Amino acid sequence: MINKIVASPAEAVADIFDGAVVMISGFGEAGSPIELIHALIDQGAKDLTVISNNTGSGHVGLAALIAHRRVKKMICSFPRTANSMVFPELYNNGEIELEIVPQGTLAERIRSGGAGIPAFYTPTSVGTPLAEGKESRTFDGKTYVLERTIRADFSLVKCRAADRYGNLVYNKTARNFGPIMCMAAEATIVQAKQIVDLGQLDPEAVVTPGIFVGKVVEVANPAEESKLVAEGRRYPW
Amino acid sequence: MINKIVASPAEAVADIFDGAVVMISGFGEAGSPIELIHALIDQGAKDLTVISNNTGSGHVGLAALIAHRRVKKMICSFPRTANSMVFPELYNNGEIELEIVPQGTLAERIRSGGAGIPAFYTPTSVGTPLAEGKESRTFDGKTYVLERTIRADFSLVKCRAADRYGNLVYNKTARNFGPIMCMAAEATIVQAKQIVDLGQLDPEAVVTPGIFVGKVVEVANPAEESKLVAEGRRYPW
Amino acid sequence: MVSQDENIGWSVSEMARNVAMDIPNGSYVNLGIGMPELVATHVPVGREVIYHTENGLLGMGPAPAEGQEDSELINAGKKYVTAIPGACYFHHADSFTMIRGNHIDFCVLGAFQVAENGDLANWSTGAPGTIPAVGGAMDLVAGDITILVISRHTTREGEPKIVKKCTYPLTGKAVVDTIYTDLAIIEVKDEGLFVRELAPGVTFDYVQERTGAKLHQYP
Amino acid sequence: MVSQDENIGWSVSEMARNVAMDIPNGSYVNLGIGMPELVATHVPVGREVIYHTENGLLGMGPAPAEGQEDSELINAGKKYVTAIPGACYFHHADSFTMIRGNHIDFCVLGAFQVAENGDLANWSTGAPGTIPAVGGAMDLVAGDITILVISRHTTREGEPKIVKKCTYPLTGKAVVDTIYTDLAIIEVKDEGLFVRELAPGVTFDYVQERTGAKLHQYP
Repeated sequence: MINKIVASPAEAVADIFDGAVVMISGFGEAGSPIELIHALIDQGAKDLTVISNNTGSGHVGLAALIAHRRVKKMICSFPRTANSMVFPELYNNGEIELEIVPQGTLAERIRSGGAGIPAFYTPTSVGTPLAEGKESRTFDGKTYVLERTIRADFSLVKCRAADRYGNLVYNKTARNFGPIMCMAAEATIVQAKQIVDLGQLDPEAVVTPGIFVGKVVEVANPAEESKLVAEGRRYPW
Repeated sequence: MINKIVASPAEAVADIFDGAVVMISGFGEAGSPIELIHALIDQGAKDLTVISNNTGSGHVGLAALIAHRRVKKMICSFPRTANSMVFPELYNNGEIELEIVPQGTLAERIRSGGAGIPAFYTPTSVGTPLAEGKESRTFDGKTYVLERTIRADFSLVKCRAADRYGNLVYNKTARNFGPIMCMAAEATIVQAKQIVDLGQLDPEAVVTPGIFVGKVVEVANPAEESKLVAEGRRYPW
Repeated sequence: MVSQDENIGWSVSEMARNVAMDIPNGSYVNLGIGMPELVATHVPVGREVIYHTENGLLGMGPAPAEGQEDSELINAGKKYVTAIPGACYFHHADSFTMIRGNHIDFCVLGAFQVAENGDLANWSTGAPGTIPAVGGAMDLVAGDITILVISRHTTREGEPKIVKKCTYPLTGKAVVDTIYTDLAIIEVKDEGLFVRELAPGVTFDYVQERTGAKLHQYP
Repeated sequence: MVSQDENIGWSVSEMARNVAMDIPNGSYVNLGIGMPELVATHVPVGREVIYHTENGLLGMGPAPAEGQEDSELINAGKKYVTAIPGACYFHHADSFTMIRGNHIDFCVLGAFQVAENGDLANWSTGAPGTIPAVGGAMDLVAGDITILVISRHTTREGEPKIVKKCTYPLTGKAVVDTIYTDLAIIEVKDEGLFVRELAPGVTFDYVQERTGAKLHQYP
């Protein structure tokens, strides 16, 4: 029998090793797998390279992981937001590396990583500082830059519902990077608000086929990052 | 108001011009927009380049379009099936051109056409006759070939249900090339088994967002190609 | 630097209306964060425009009523939004396919600087000590989407934002189509910048004095 | 050409069972058209294996009961199939992502020829007058999916199908992992072809005589 369901976030993230490359879903707090990130803080893996659109806010979730000096390098499109203070401080102190990638290029690099495409050409960033040092090429009179794929050892993803095969559906704009990050990691670890019986998900509406998923843990009442930040909470509490 | 719904297949295909590049959805008969193809035969456009996984069967649908000498060139992965006689005959007589493309490369070239990606590298076909003459390159010790995108002037696609914005859902394995062909054409023309009111399609389960669709026509009872072939039918009847 | 009378020119709301009037029925539109968001409230009755937000929603509606906020239904500026009937959700790679693949018709953006050839700088001042953060800015201008810039004509300090050559790091080269400021509507053509419309009471020379590049008048 | 006793070796059903025994619980498997399809019926009780068909279905079930056929629910061979609970549908680009991106664990294919270095020819005989038709064959072997070939050991004419170098056009270079024939199970290693198992009553020399490349025995 195939059963990808595990009992706890701690069990789900147990295999993440020092130096691992980890993708973390979410656009701001929407879709950020906060309980998996907290379990990863407890677990202790360090020297991580984290690929995520932002760098978290306050002192919970991804920001807390960074605050605990577990992240060697961030690859993201937008490292600062209204309530992000941890990353800016470490970055300005030279304590964390940053690779800044245009958001659509980041998405496409991740998707190509899952699709067995090692490199592709894109018009994004041509003529800007972010294209410096990149190979460029003209097709049909227009210039494009060559972008390499990104893959990860692990992806941490949040979704609305999952079954034991690892089929996933998401909730509204919390879908964002989840489906492509599931595709691009050696091992994808998912927290689902609900685990349902096989056959309960409409086969026409599954967003992430189970083949892209390794482990699923149910987190029925995930914390809301913005509320924790508003309350001034810090992880671990 | 936005209303992409048109009254008839004839109206839907009215703009297709001589020499146009036309993508046609379907894997065998599943997903083949047979009423749109028949309307295109009636409409008369010729010298078409058709991109479709197969070449049709019997003397209906895509095979009938080819039989009427409207297709100058086929781009496909598998031009012969059990009941395809039209294409083989024309091909062997030198009356139609053929570009043969591995199925996954065909899908990715179409998808990249819709995504603004002009070219990508893929491992498929390396070391085979289909890679001859193609640029190749090594990334991380593995060899890949460079593949260019494909775009079309028109896509003809079949789906299960649509709304007036052009949002689409499909039926089972008839989905196949439909969603990516919708993305890769200047004008996408869709036949839907059912047109539903706005808001009737679950926003989490829409497969093709309406932005990729130009015109929709309801064909409530589409013909089944295999039945027509079994009956020996020929279009036009 | 030439000072600008605060009582002269269009209000922000009028600037947004000017942009909205140029967006035809049936358009797919991506609105940048800040001033561009105001455009949505000025679309004339009878026109149906569909808003795309790059974090995965086509058919974005207005802000929710108080108490109806959903932390998993936000826009690219991470503000709470709603979804209209006929909306749909998708993942980030599909979302940027709509952008890079030129399926979006119009993108309305703010600007630090626009150059006379249409170069846009709107993501970084390049000041030392700032953390680079590009988001989707470069993707939005990379395709052939019509790029509408909405911006005050000058900076708070009175420096021109429309310039001969951008001094800030570029977002994209030769990408801007039309600029909507408080003083004028200016089109970027191969031949240079052309003033299409002047705000009431504003003269061509008044605008030219506050612009760092040569302006042209239509014959 | 060495004739082969028709009563010697494994039956097709036994060949399919040999393949099935090598596919562990939880595997994602793509089965080629023809003989490979038989593998599904030989998976041991207690193992759950999920079948992928490249035309957009993960969780393919057996053929439908008569009268239950659905022309929009077919496999890559365009035969009617069913979908199991927990199945899902997707489009062709996503489907080949599963293949090219190495998410599928095993692919079971037929062959015209397999070379001693693992080269596979299974899409075209290259004969003049034939129409080239590749389908998904080259995609299936392009990634690092484990490729299992199931094939009679020799052609109907008694020619070896396992050869030093393929004479037919290649599907992929150095891609085959294991070959399951009616006579033997043969593994493709960097050092050459190694016989892992012989059919009952078949000797190593008997297999070697009917093979166009050198076979090795495990020590």
